[in-house]
Amino acid sequence: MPDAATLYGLLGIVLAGLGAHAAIVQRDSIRRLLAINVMGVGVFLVLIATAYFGPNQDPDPIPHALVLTGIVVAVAATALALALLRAFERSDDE
Amino acid sequence: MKAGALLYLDLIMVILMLVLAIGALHARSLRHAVILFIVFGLVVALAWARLRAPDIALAEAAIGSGLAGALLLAALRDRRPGDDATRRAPVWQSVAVGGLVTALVVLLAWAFLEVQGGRANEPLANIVQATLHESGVSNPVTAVLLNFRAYDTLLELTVLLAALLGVMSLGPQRSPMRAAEPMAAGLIGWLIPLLILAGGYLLWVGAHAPGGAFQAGALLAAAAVLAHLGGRREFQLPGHTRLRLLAVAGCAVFTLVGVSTLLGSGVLLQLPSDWAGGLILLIELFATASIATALFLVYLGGHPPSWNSREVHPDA
Amino acid sequence: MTEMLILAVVVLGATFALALLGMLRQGTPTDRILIAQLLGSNGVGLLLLLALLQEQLALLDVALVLAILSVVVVIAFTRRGKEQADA
Amino acid sequence: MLDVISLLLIFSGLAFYLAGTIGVLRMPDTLCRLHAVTKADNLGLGLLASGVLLQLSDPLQMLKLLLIWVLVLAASATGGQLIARHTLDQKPNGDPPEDAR
Repeated sequence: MPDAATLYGLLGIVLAGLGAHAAIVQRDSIRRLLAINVMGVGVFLVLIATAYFGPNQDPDPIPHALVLTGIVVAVAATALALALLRAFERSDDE
Repeated sequence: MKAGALLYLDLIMVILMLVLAIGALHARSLRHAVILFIVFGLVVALAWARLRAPDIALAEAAIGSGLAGALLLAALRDRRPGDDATRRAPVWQSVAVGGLVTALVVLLAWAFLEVQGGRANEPLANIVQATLHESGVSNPVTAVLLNFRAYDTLLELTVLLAALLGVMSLGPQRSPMRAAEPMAAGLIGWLIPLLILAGGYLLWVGAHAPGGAFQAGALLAAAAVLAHLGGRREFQLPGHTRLRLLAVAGCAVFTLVGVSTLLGSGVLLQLPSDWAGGLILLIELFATASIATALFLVYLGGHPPSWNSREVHPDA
Repeated sequence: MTEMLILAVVVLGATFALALLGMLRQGTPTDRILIAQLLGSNGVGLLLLLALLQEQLALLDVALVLAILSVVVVIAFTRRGKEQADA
Repeated sequence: MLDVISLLLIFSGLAFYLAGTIGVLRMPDTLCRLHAVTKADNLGLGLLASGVLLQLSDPLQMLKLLLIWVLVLAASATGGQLIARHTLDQKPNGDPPEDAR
Protein backbone atom coordinates (compact mmCIF):
# COMPACT_ATOMS: atom_id res chain seq x y z
CA MET A 1 0.00 0.00 0.00
CA PRO A 2 1.55 3.34 -1.01
CA ASP A 3 1.95 6.07 1.59
CA ALA A 4 0.57 9.59 1.16
CA ALA A 5 3.95 11.14 0.28
CA THR A 6 4.46 8.72 -2.62
CA LEU A 7 0.89 9.21 -3.83
CA TYR A 8 1.06 13.03 -3.91
CA GLY A 9 4.59 13.01 -5.29
CA LEU A 10 3.60 10.81 -8.23
CA LEU A 11 0.52 13.00 -8.75
CA GLY A 12 2.82 16.01 -8.92
CA ILE A 13 4.92 14.39 -11.63
CA VAL A 14 1.81 13.46 -13.64
CA LEU A 15 0.42 17.01 -13.29
CA ALA A 16 3.71 18.47 -14.48
CA GLY A 17 3.53 16.12 -17.49
CA LEU A 18 -0.10 17.06 -18.26
CA GLY A 19 0.79 20.75 -18.00
CA ALA A 20 3.82 20.39 -20.26
CA HIS A 21 1.75 18.53 -22.83
CA ALA A 22 -1.02 21.14 -22.85
CA ALA A 23 1.49 24.02 -22.96
CA ILE A 24 2.85 22.59 -26.21
CA VAL A 25 -0.41 21.38 -27.76
CA GLN A 26 -2.71 24.32 -26.98
CA ARG A 27 -2.40 27.38 -29.18
CA ASP A 28 -4.39 29.92 -27.14
CA SER A 29 -2.11 32.05 -24.95
CA ILE A 30 -4.27 32.10 -21.81
CA ARG A 31 -4.63 28.33 -22.04
CA ARG A 32 -0.87 28.02 -22.27
CA LEU A 33 -0.58 30.20 -19.20
CA LEU A 34 -2.99 27.88 -17.33
CA ALA A 35 -0.90 24.91 -18.47
CA ILE A 36 2.32 26.42 -17.14
CA ASN A 37 0.60 27.12 -13.83
CA VAL A 38 -0.56 23.48 -13.59
CA MET A 39 3.03 22.43 -14.28
CA GLY A 40 4.16 24.65 -11.42
CA VAL A 41 1.67 23.08 -9.01
CA GLY A 42 2.99 19.67 -10.01
CA VAL A 43 6.55 20.66 -9.13
CA PHE A 44 5.39 22.13 -5.80
CA LEU A 45 3.56 18.89 -5.00
CA VAL A 46 6.73 16.84 -5.54
CA LEU A 47 8.67 19.15 -3.23
CA ILE A 48 6.08 19.09 -0.44
CA ALA A 49 5.62 15.33 -0.77
CA THR A 50 9.32 14.80 -0.07
CA ALA A 51 8.95 17.00 3.03
CA TYR A 52 6.06 14.95 4.46
CA PHE A 53 6.78 12.32 7.10
CA GLY A 54 3.33 11.33 8.40
CA PRO A 55 0.02 12.72 9.65
CA ASN A 56 1.29 13.46 13.15
CA GLN A 57 4.94 14.29 12.47
CA ASP A 58 6.48 17.68 11.76
CA PRO A 59 7.49 18.09 8.10
CA ASP A 60 10.75 19.50 6.72
CA PRO A 61 10.37 23.31 6.65
CA ILE A 62 12.90 24.02 3.88
CA PRO A 63 10.86 22.80 0.89
CA HIS A 64 7.89 24.62 2.44
CA ALA A 65 9.77 27.91 2.34
CA LEU A 66 10.86 27.21 -1.25
CA VAL A 67 7.31 26.51 -2.41
CA LEU A 68 5.99 29.60 -0.64
CA THR A 69 8.50 31.64 -2.63
CA GLY A 70 7.52 29.76 -5.77
CA ILE A 71 3.80 30.50 -5.43
CA VAL A 72 4.39 34.25 -5.18
CA VAL A 73 6.80 34.24 -8.13
CA ALA A 74 4.33 32.16 -10.17
CA VAL A 75 1.47 34.58 -9.65
CA ALA A 76 3.74 37.56 -10.43
CA ALA A 77 4.87 35.91 -13.65
CA THR A 78 1.27 35.08 -14.58
CA ALA A 79 0.21 38.67 -14.04
CA LEU A 80 3.10 39.96 -16.16
CA ALA A 81 2.23 37.52 -18.94
CA LEU A 82 -1.44 38.58 -18.88
CA ALA A 83 -0.42 42.25 -19.08
CA LEU A 84 1.83 41.44 -22.06
CA LEU A 85 -1.05 39.64 -23.78
CA ARG A 86 -3.30 42.63 -23.25
CA ALA A 87 -0.68 44.95 -24.69
CA PHE A 88 -0.34 42.68 -27.76
CA GLU A 89 -4.09 42.62 -28.31
CA ARG A 90 -4.25 46.39 -27.99
CA SER A 91 -1.50 46.84 -30.55
CA ASP A 92 -3.37 44.48 -32.90
CA ASP A 93 -6.42 46.71 -32.69
CA GLU A 94 -4.55 49.80 -33.77
CA MET B 1 -5.81 1.07 10.32
CA LYS B 2 -5.41 4.77 10.99
CA ALA B 3 -3.15 5.86 8.17
CA GLY B 4 -4.81 3.32 5.87
CA ALA B 5 -8.28 4.83 6.16
CA LEU B 6 -7.01 8.35 5.60
CA LEU B 7 -5.64 7.10 2.31
CA TYR B 8 -9.21 7.06 0.93
CA LEU B 9 -9.30 10.85 1.35
CA ASP B 10 -5.94 11.08 -0.39
CA LEU B 11 -7.22 8.97 -3.27
CA ILE B 12 -10.31 11.18 -3.63
CA MET B 13 -8.19 14.33 -3.67
CA VAL B 14 -5.68 12.89 -6.14
CA ILE B 15 -8.43 11.86 -8.56
CA LEU B 16 -10.14 15.25 -8.19
CA MET B 17 -6.92 17.12 -8.91
CA LEU B 18 -6.29 15.00 -12.00
CA VAL B 19 -9.84 15.50 -13.30
CA LEU B 20 -9.77 19.25 -12.60
CA ALA B 21 -6.34 19.72 -14.16
CA ILE B 22 -7.42 17.93 -17.34
CA GLY B 23 -10.63 19.99 -17.33
CA ALA B 24 -8.77 23.26 -16.86
CA LEU B 25 -6.31 22.36 -19.61
CA HIS B 26 -8.74 21.05 -22.21
CA ALA B 27 -12.24 22.43 -21.48
CA ARG B 28 -13.97 23.59 -24.64
CA SER B 29 -14.82 27.05 -23.32
CA LEU B 30 -12.02 29.19 -21.93
CA ARG B 31 -14.33 30.58 -19.23
CA HIS B 32 -15.04 27.07 -17.97
CA ALA B 33 -11.33 26.33 -18.08
CA VAL B 34 -10.63 29.31 -15.83
CA ILE B 35 -13.37 28.39 -13.34
CA LEU B 36 -12.04 24.82 -13.22
CA PHE B 37 -8.55 26.20 -12.62
CA ILE B 38 -9.83 28.25 -9.65
CA VAL B 39 -11.46 25.14 -8.16
CA PHE B 40 -8.24 23.23 -8.86
CA GLY B 41 -6.47 25.84 -6.70
CA LEU B 42 -9.00 25.20 -3.93
CA VAL B 43 -8.37 21.44 -3.96
CA VAL B 44 -4.62 22.04 -4.05
CA ALA B 45 -4.96 24.26 -0.95
CA LEU B 46 -6.75 21.35 0.78
CA ALA B 47 -3.93 19.03 -0.30
CA TRP B 48 -1.39 21.38 1.32
CA ALA B 49 -3.45 21.28 4.53
CA ARG B 50 -3.50 17.49 4.33
CA LEU B 51 0.29 17.37 3.86
CA ARG B 52 0.82 19.46 7.01
CA ALA B 53 1.85 22.58 5.12
CA PRO B 54 -0.51 25.24 6.52
CA ASP B 55 1.81 28.08 5.49
CA ILE B 56 1.47 27.05 1.88
CA ALA B 57 -2.25 26.31 2.23
CA LEU B 58 -2.74 29.91 3.38
CA ALA B 59 -0.73 31.27 0.46
CA GLU B 60 -2.49 29.00 -2.03
CA ALA B 61 -5.97 29.94 -0.77
CA ALA B 62 -5.12 33.65 -0.86
CA ILE B 63 -2.96 33.80 -4.01
CA GLY B 64 -3.42 30.61 -6.00
CA SER B 65 -7.19 30.48 -5.74
CA GLY B 66 -8.26 34.01 -4.75
CA LEU B 67 -5.97 36.51 -6.47
CA ALA B 68 -5.00 34.42 -9.49
CA GLY B 69 -8.70 33.66 -9.98
CA ALA B 70 -9.66 37.33 -9.91
CA LEU B 71 -6.72 38.07 -12.23
CA LEU B 72 -7.78 35.45 -14.79
CA LEU B 73 -11.47 36.44 -14.63
CA ALA B 74 -10.44 40.04 -15.25
CA ALA B 75 -8.29 38.94 -18.19
CA LEU B 76 -11.27 37.08 -19.67
CA ARG B 77 -13.36 40.22 -19.36
CA ASP B 78 -10.85 42.04 -21.59
CA ARG B 79 -11.24 39.54 -24.37
CA ARG B 80 -13.62 40.06 -27.23
CA PRO B 81 -16.30 37.35 -27.45
CA GLY B 82 -14.91 36.01 -30.75
CA ASP B 83 -11.51 35.25 -29.26
CA ASP B 84 -12.50 32.02 -27.58
CA ALA B 85 -11.33 29.72 -30.36
CA THR B 86 -9.92 26.37 -29.28
CA ARG B 87 -7.02 26.18 -31.65
CA ARG B 88 -4.90 23.14 -31.01
CA ALA B 89 -2.01 21.39 -32.59
CA PRO B 90 -2.94 18.66 -35.12
CA VAL B 91 -3.67 15.23 -33.70
CA TRP B 92 -0.40 13.61 -34.79
CA GLN B 93 1.58 16.33 -33.02
CA SER B 94 -0.56 15.96 -29.93
CA VAL B 95 0.06 12.20 -29.86
CA ALA B 96 3.78 12.62 -30.48
CA VAL B 97 4.15 15.18 -27.69
CA GLY B 98 2.02 12.93 -25.49
CA GLY B 99 4.43 10.06 -26.06
CA LEU B 100 7.48 12.13 -25.24
CA VAL B 101 5.84 13.59 -22.12
CA THR B 102 4.78 10.11 -20.97
CA ALA B 103 8.35 8.89 -21.29
CA LEU B 104 9.55 11.86 -19.26
CA VAL B 105 6.88 11.25 -16.59
CA VAL B 106 7.87 7.58 -16.27
CA LEU B 107 11.53 8.55 -15.95
CA LEU B 108 10.79 11.19 -13.31
CA ALA B 109 8.49 8.83 -11.40
CA TRP B 110 11.24 6.21 -11.32
CA ALA B 111 13.73 8.80 -10.05
CA PHE B 112 11.25 10.03 -7.44
CA LEU B 113 10.57 6.51 -6.14
CA GLU B 114 14.32 5.90 -5.91
CA VAL B 115 14.75 9.04 -3.81
CA GLN B 116 11.68 8.30 -1.66
CA GLY B 117 13.07 4.90 -0.70
CA GLY B 118 16.38 6.36 0.48
CA ARG B 119 15.32 9.28 2.65
CA ALA B 120 15.35 8.29 6.31
CA ASN B 121 16.25 11.47 8.14
CA GLU B 122 16.74 14.88 6.61
CA PRO B 123 19.98 16.44 7.86
CA LEU B 124 18.88 19.92 6.75
CA ALA B 125 15.59 19.69 8.64
CA ASN B 126 17.52 18.65 11.74
CA ILE B 127 19.84 21.65 11.39
CA VAL B 128 16.82 23.95 11.20
CA GLN B 129 15.33 22.38 14.33
CA ALA B 130 18.65 22.60 16.19
CA THR B 131 19.23 26.29 15.41
CA LEU B 132 15.61 27.46 15.53
CA HIS B 133 16.11 29.15 18.91
CA GLU B 134 18.74 31.48 17.39
CA SER B 135 16.47 32.63 14.56
CA GLY B 136 14.29 34.99 16.61
CA VAL B 137 11.03 33.25 15.60
CA SER B 138 9.57 29.86 16.47
CA ASN B 139 7.80 29.10 13.17
CA PRO B 140 10.42 27.08 11.24
CA VAL B 141 9.11 28.20 7.83
CA THR B 142 9.42 31.88 8.77
CA ALA B 143 12.87 31.15 10.20
CA VAL B 144 13.99 29.65 6.88
CA LEU B 145 12.39 32.44 4.84
CA LEU B 146 13.64 35.44 6.77
CA ASN B 147 16.74 34.26 8.55
CA PHE B 148 18.44 31.10 7.33
CA ARG B 149 17.80 31.76 3.65
CA ALA B 150 16.91 35.44 3.79
CA TYR B 151 18.67 36.26 0.53
CA ASP B 152 16.20 34.00 -1.32
CA THR B 153 13.35 36.06 0.03
CA LEU B 154 15.13 39.32 -0.80
CA LEU B 155 15.55 38.13 -4.38
CA GLU B 156 11.92 37.05 -4.45
CA LEU B 157 10.80 40.54 -3.47
CA THR B 158 13.02 41.84 -6.26
CA VAL B 159 11.36 39.49 -8.75
CA LEU B 160 7.97 40.73 -7.62
CA LEU B 161 9.15 44.32 -8.06
CA ALA B 162 10.50 43.52 -11.53
CA ALA B 163 7.18 41.96 -12.55
CA LEU B 164 5.39 45.03 -11.21
CA LEU B 165 7.62 47.36 -13.23
CA GLY B 166 6.96 45.26 -16.32
CA VAL B 167 3.19 45.44 -15.87
CA MET B 168 3.35 49.17 -15.08
CA SER B 169 5.27 49.97 -18.24
CA LEU B 170 2.87 48.09 -20.54
CA GLY B 171 0.08 50.64 -20.54
CA PRO B 172 -2.84 52.04 -18.60
CA GLN B 173 -4.85 49.99 -16.12
CA ARG B 174 -8.15 48.31 -16.95
CA SER B 175 -11.24 50.44 -17.15
CA PRO B 176 -12.84 50.93 -13.73
CA MET B 177 -15.83 48.93 -12.56
CA ARG B 178 -19.28 50.42 -12.36
CA ALA B 179 -20.51 51.09 -8.83
CA ALA B 180 -21.81 47.94 -7.16
CA GLU B 181 -25.49 47.45 -6.38
CA PRO B 182 -26.34 47.92 -2.67
CA MET B 183 -26.23 44.21 -1.89
CA ALA B 184 -22.72 43.68 -3.23
CA ALA B 185 -21.56 47.03 -1.86
CA GLY B 186 -22.72 46.04 1.61
CA LEU B 187 -20.90 42.71 1.41
CA ILE B 188 -17.75 44.40 0.13
CA GLY B 189 -18.09 47.04 2.84
CA TRP B 190 -17.69 44.58 5.68
CA LEU B 191 -15.35 42.15 3.93
CA ILE B 192 -12.64 44.79 3.41
CA PRO B 193 -12.06 45.59 7.11
CA LEU B 194 -12.18 41.87 7.86
CA LEU B 195 -9.48 41.17 5.25
CA ILE B 196 -7.27 43.93 6.63
CA LEU B 197 -7.75 42.58 10.16
CA ALA B 198 -6.98 39.03 9.04
CA GLY B 199 -3.90 40.29 7.19
CA GLY B 200 -2.58 42.03 10.30
CA TYR B 201 -3.29 38.92 12.34
CA LEU B 202 -1.41 36.65 9.92
CA LEU B 203 1.57 39.02 9.88
CA TRP B 204 1.74 39.00 13.66
CA VAL B 205 1.13 35.29 14.13
CA GLY B 206 3.77 34.41 11.48
CA ALA B 207 6.53 34.58 14.08
CA HIS B 208 5.35 31.48 15.92
CA ALA B 209 2.65 29.89 13.74
CA PRO B 210 1.84 29.60 10.04
CA GLY B 211 1.47 33.01 8.43
CA GLY B 212 3.78 35.87 7.56
CA ALA B 213 4.44 38.64 5.08
CA PHE B 214 3.29 36.84 1.92
CA GLN B 215 -0.03 35.67 3.28
CA ALA B 216 -0.68 39.03 4.95
CA GLY B 217 0.29 40.93 1.79
CA ALA B 218 -1.99 38.74 -0.30
CA LEU B 219 -4.94 39.41 2.00
CA LEU B 220 -4.34 43.17 1.93
CA ALA B 221 -4.12 43.02 -1.86
CA ALA B 222 -7.39 41.08 -1.91
CA ALA B 223 -8.96 43.88 0.15
CA ALA B 224 -7.82 46.41 -2.47
CA VAL B 225 -9.08 44.18 -5.30
CA LEU B 226 -12.47 44.04 -3.59
CA ALA B 227 -12.58 47.82 -3.26
CA HIS B 228 -11.79 48.06 -6.96
CA LEU B 229 -14.45 45.48 -7.86
CA GLY B 230 -17.00 47.48 -5.89
CA GLY B 231 -16.31 50.53 -8.05
CA ARG B 232 -16.44 52.80 -5.03
CA ARG B 233 -15.84 56.44 -5.92
CA GLU B 234 -14.25 57.22 -2.56
CA PHE B 235 -11.73 54.43 -3.00
CA GLN B 236 -8.55 55.95 -4.36
CA LEU B 237 -5.00 54.76 -4.57
CA PRO B 238 -2.27 56.77 -2.87
CA GLY B 239 -0.56 59.32 -5.12
CA HIS B 240 2.13 58.13 -7.51
CA THR B 241 5.05 59.13 -5.27
CA ARG B 242 3.68 57.31 -2.26
CA LEU B 243 2.72 54.33 -4.41
CA ARG B 244 6.27 54.05 -5.74
CA LEU B 245 7.67 54.32 -2.23
CA LEU B 246 5.31 51.60 -0.98
CA ALA B 247 6.27 49.32 -3.86
CA VAL B 248 10.02 49.51 -3.16
CA ALA B 249 9.82 49.75 0.66
CA GLY B 250 10.15 45.99 1.20
CA CYS B 251 13.25 45.60 -0.97
CA ALA B 252 14.78 48.81 0.42
CA VAL B 253 14.39 47.93 4.10
CA PHE B 254 15.49 44.36 3.47
CA THR B 255 18.62 45.57 1.66
CA LEU B 256 19.34 48.12 4.39
CA VAL B 257 19.18 45.41 7.03
CA GLY B 258 21.40 43.23 4.86
CA VAL B 259 24.00 45.94 4.40
CA SER B 260 24.06 46.84 8.07
CA THR B 261 24.63 43.20 9.02
CA LEU B 262 27.41 43.16 6.43
CA LEU B 263 29.01 46.15 8.15
CA GLY B 264 28.38 44.75 11.62
CA SER B 265 29.34 41.09 11.35
CA GLY B 266 30.91 40.86 7.91
CA VAL B 267 28.27 38.46 6.55
CA LEU B 268 25.36 39.64 4.39
CA LEU B 269 21.99 39.11 6.11
CA GLN B 270 23.54 37.32 9.10
CA LEU B 271 20.99 38.51 11.68
CA PRO B 272 22.42 38.78 15.24
CA SER B 273 20.34 36.35 17.26
CA ASP B 274 19.49 38.88 20.02
CA TRP B 275 17.93 41.24 17.50
CA ALA B 276 16.67 38.73 14.97
CA GLY B 277 13.05 38.74 16.16
CA GLY B 278 12.71 42.52 15.92
CA LEU B 279 14.57 42.75 12.62
CA ILE B 280 12.40 40.03 11.09
CA LEU B 281 9.27 41.85 12.17
CA LEU B 282 10.64 45.09 10.70
CA ILE B 283 11.44 43.46 7.37
CA GLU B 284 8.10 41.66 7.28
CA LEU B 285 6.18 44.84 8.02
CA PHE B 286 7.60 46.65 4.99
CA ALA B 287 7.60 43.51 2.87
CA THR B 288 3.86 43.12 3.56
CA ALA B 289 3.21 46.68 2.37
CA SER B 290 5.26 46.10 -0.79
CA ILE B 291 3.74 42.71 -1.54
CA ALA B 292 0.22 44.07 -1.11
CA THR B 293 0.97 47.06 -3.35
CA ALA B 294 2.66 44.94 -6.01
CA LEU B 295 -0.05 42.26 -6.11
CA PHE B 296 -2.83 44.83 -6.37
CA LEU B 297 -1.14 46.99 -9.02
CA VAL B 298 -0.33 43.85 -10.98
CA TYR B 299 -4.04 42.92 -10.80
CA LEU B 300 -4.95 46.28 -12.34
CA GLY B 301 -2.93 45.19 -15.39
CA GLY B 302 -1.21 48.53 -16.00
CA HIS B 303 -0.34 51.79 -14.38
CA PRO B 304 -3.05 53.73 -12.52
CA PRO B 305 -4.10 57.13 -13.93
CA SER B 306 -2.07 59.02 -11.33
CA TRP B 307 1.05 57.56 -12.94
CA ASN B 308 0.32 59.61 -16.07
CA SER B 309 1.01 62.92 -14.40
CA ARG B 310 4.68 61.99 -14.62
CA GLU B 311 4.54 60.69 -18.14
CA VAL B 312 2.86 63.74 -19.62
CA HIS B 313 5.38 66.11 -18.05
CA PRO B 314 8.57 64.11 -17.78
CA ASP B 315 10.49 67.12 -16.51
CA ALA B 316 7.96 68.22 -13.91
CA MET C 1 -12.85 9.03 18.23
CA THR C 2 -10.00 9.20 15.71
CA GLU C 3 -11.52 6.44 13.59
CA MET C 4 -14.88 8.25 13.49
CA LEU C 5 -13.15 11.51 12.58
CA ILE C 6 -11.37 9.83 9.70
CA LEU C 7 -14.70 8.40 8.57
CA ALA C 8 -16.21 11.91 8.71
CA VAL C 9 -13.32 13.37 6.69
CA VAL C 10 -13.65 10.67 4.05
CA VAL C 11 -17.44 11.16 3.83
CA LEU C 12 -17.03 14.93 3.45
CA GLY C 13 -14.34 14.35 0.85
CA ALA C 14 -16.73 12.12 -1.07
CA THR C 15 -19.44 14.82 -0.88
CA PHE C 16 -16.92 17.29 -2.20
CA ALA C 17 -16.14 14.95 -5.10
CA LEU C 18 -19.84 14.43 -5.80
CA ALA C 19 -20.47 18.19 -6.01
CA LEU C 20 -17.46 18.55 -8.25
CA LEU C 21 -18.62 15.90 -10.66
CA GLY C 22 -21.92 17.79 -10.80
CA MET C 23 -19.95 20.89 -11.68
CA LEU C 24 -18.28 19.17 -14.60
CA ARG C 25 -21.69 18.00 -15.85
CA GLN C 26 -23.63 21.28 -15.40
CA GLY C 27 -23.95 23.53 -18.37
CA THR C 28 -23.93 27.23 -17.52
CA PRO C 29 -21.00 29.17 -16.04
CA THR C 30 -23.35 30.46 -13.32
CA ASP C 31 -23.99 26.90 -12.18
CA ARG C 32 -20.30 26.31 -11.99
CA ILE C 33 -19.65 29.33 -9.81
CA LEU C 34 -22.62 28.27 -7.68
CA ILE C 35 -21.06 24.88 -7.11
CA ALA C 36 -17.72 26.59 -6.54
CA GLN C 37 -19.39 28.37 -3.61
CA LEU C 38 -20.67 25.03 -2.27
CA LEU C 39 -17.16 23.59 -2.66
CA GLY C 40 -15.78 26.56 -0.73
CA SER C 41 -17.89 25.87 2.35
CA ASN C 42 -17.27 22.16 1.88
CA GLY C 43 -13.54 22.90 1.92
CA VAL C 44 -13.92 24.95 5.10
CA GLY C 45 -15.59 21.93 6.71
CA LEU C 46 -12.78 19.63 5.55
CA LEU C 47 -10.18 22.01 6.98
CA LEU C 48 -11.94 22.08 10.36
CA LEU C 49 -11.98 18.28 10.51
CA LEU C 50 -8.34 18.04 9.40
CA ALA C 51 -7.41 20.56 12.10
CA LEU C 52 -8.83 18.19 14.73
CA LEU C 53 -7.49 15.05 13.11
CA GLN C 54 -3.91 16.26 12.55
CA GLU C 55 -3.94 18.34 15.77
CA GLN C 56 -2.98 21.41 13.77
CA LEU C 57 -4.99 24.39 14.95
CA ALA C 58 -3.27 26.56 12.31
CA LEU C 59 -5.65 24.98 9.82
CA LEU C 60 -8.42 27.06 11.43
CA ASP C 61 -6.65 30.14 10.07
CA VAL C 62 -6.59 28.53 6.64
CA ALA C 63 -10.34 27.89 6.95
CA LEU C 64 -10.90 31.54 7.86
CA VAL C 65 -8.94 32.77 4.84
CA LEU C 66 -10.68 30.30 2.55
CA ALA C 67 -14.09 31.43 3.83
CA ILE C 68 -13.28 35.07 3.08
CA LEU C 69 -11.71 34.46 -0.29
CA SER C 70 -14.38 32.20 -1.72
CA VAL C 71 -16.67 35.23 -1.42
CA VAL C 72 -14.12 37.38 -3.24
CA VAL C 73 -14.24 34.99 -6.19
CA VAL C 74 -18.06 35.05 -6.28
CA ILE C 75 -17.99 38.86 -6.29
CA ALA C 76 -15.30 38.91 -8.99
CA PHE C 77 -17.44 36.61 -11.08
CA THR C 78 -20.68 38.58 -10.77
CA ARG C 79 -19.13 42.02 -11.35
CA ARG C 80 -18.92 43.43 -14.81
CA GLY C 81 -16.84 46.22 -16.31
CA LYS C 82 -18.18 49.72 -16.71
CA GLU C 83 -18.18 49.69 -20.48
CA GLN C 84 -20.03 46.35 -20.59
CA ALA C 85 -22.75 47.69 -18.32
CA ASP C 86 -23.28 50.75 -20.50
CA ALA C 87 -23.20 48.86 -23.77
CA MET D 1 -19.68 11.83 26.53
CA LEU D 2 -18.40 15.05 25.00
CA ASP D 3 -16.89 13.04 22.16
CA VAL D 4 -20.24 11.40 21.44
CA ILE D 5 -22.10 14.73 21.26
CA SER D 6 -19.31 16.16 19.17
CA LEU D 7 -19.42 13.29 16.69
CA LEU D 8 -23.22 13.43 16.60
CA LEU D 9 -23.07 17.12 15.65
CA ILE D 10 -20.35 16.52 13.04
CA PHE D 11 -22.24 13.70 11.37
CA SER D 12 -25.55 15.57 11.32
CA GLY D 13 -23.62 18.41 9.69
CA LEU D 14 -22.38 15.94 7.11
CA ALA D 15 -25.97 14.89 6.41
CA PHE D 16 -26.82 18.49 5.50
CA TYR D 17 -23.77 18.77 3.28
CA LEU D 18 -24.85 15.59 1.52
CA ALA D 19 -28.45 16.81 1.18
CA GLY D 20 -27.29 20.12 -0.26
CA THR D 21 -25.00 18.43 -2.75
CA ILE D 22 -27.70 16.06 -3.92
CA GLY D 23 -30.04 19.05 -4.18
CA VAL D 24 -27.56 20.82 -6.44
CA LEU D 25 -27.26 17.78 -8.64
CA ARG D 26 -30.99 17.03 -8.88
CA MET D 27 -32.75 20.39 -8.86
CA PRO D 28 -34.14 21.52 -12.21
CA ASP D 29 -32.87 25.12 -12.58
CA THR D 30 -30.20 27.46 -11.29
CA LEU D 31 -32.35 29.26 -8.73
CA CYS D 32 -33.55 26.00 -7.15
CA ARG D 33 -29.98 24.76 -7.02
CA LEU D 34 -29.00 28.00 -5.34
CA HIS D 35 -31.65 27.38 -2.71
CA ALA D 36 -30.19 23.94 -2.01
CA VAL D 37 -26.65 25.28 -1.75
CA THR D 38 -27.36 28.02 0.75
CA LYS D 39 -29.32 25.65 2.98
CA ALA D 40 -26.54 23.11 2.89
CA ASP D 41 -23.50 25.16 3.73
CA ASN D 42 -25.23 27.19 6.44
CA LEU D 43 -26.62 24.30 8.47
CA GLY D 44 -24.00 21.76 7.46
CA LEU D 45 -21.08 23.94 8.42
CA GLY D 46 -22.89 25.24 11.50
CA LEU D 47 -23.43 21.78 12.95
CA LEU D 48 -19.97 20.59 11.95
CA ALA D 49 -18.32 23.67 13.45
CA SER D 50 -20.17 23.26 16.75
CA GLY D 51 -19.04 19.64 16.83
CA VAL D 52 -15.43 20.74 16.33
CA LEU D 53 -15.90 23.54 18.87
CA LEU D 54 -16.61 21.06 21.65
CA GLN D 55 -13.18 19.52 21.07
CA LEU D 56 -11.26 22.79 21.48
CA SER D 57 -9.93 24.09 24.79
CA ASP D 58 -8.66 27.58 23.90
CA PRO D 59 -11.50 30.16 24.02
CA LEU D 60 -9.71 32.25 21.38
CA GLN D 61 -9.81 29.36 18.92
CA MET D 62 -13.49 28.82 19.73
CA LEU D 63 -14.13 32.47 18.92
CA LYS D 64 -12.30 32.05 15.63
CA LEU D 65 -14.45 29.05 14.78
CA LEU D 66 -17.58 31.05 15.52
CA LEU D 67 -16.29 33.88 13.33
CA ILE D 68 -15.72 31.43 10.46
CA TRP D 69 -19.28 30.18 10.69
CA VAL D 70 -20.85 33.66 10.90
CA LEU D 71 -18.68 34.71 7.97
CA VAL D 72 -19.74 31.80 5.77
CA LEU D 73 -23.36 32.38 6.81
CA ALA D 74 -23.40 36.04 5.82
CA ALA D 75 -21.24 35.48 2.76
CA SER D 76 -23.31 32.62 1.39
CA ALA D 77 -26.55 34.56 1.91
CA THR D 78 -25.24 37.64 0.08
CA GLY D 79 -23.24 35.65 -2.45
CA GLY D 80 -26.37 33.65 -3.22
CA GLN D 81 -28.23 36.90 -3.80
CA LEU D 82 -25.49 38.09 -6.18
CA ILE D 83 -25.56 34.86 -8.16
CA ALA D 84 -29.36 34.98 -8.36
CA ARG D 85 -29.24 38.55 -9.66
CA HIS D 86 -26.55 37.58 -12.14
CA THR D 87 -28.79 34.76 -13.40
CA LEU D 88 -31.80 37.04 -13.75
CA ASP D 89 -29.71 39.74 -15.49
CA GLN D 90 -28.85 37.28 -18.20
CA LYS D 91 -32.57 36.71 -18.86
CA PRO D 92 -33.81 40.20 -19.83
CA ASN D 93 -37.51 39.54 -19.05
CA GLY D 94 -36.78 38.61 -15.46
CA ASP D 95 -38.16 35.08 -15.67
CA PRO D 96 -36.10 32.39 -14.06
CA PRO D 97 -34.18 30.51 -16.73
CA GLU D 98 -35.63 27.19 -17.79
CA ASP D 99 -32.52 25.31 -18.76
CA ALA D 100 -33.43 22.10 -16.95
CA ARG D 101 -30.52 19.90 -17.76
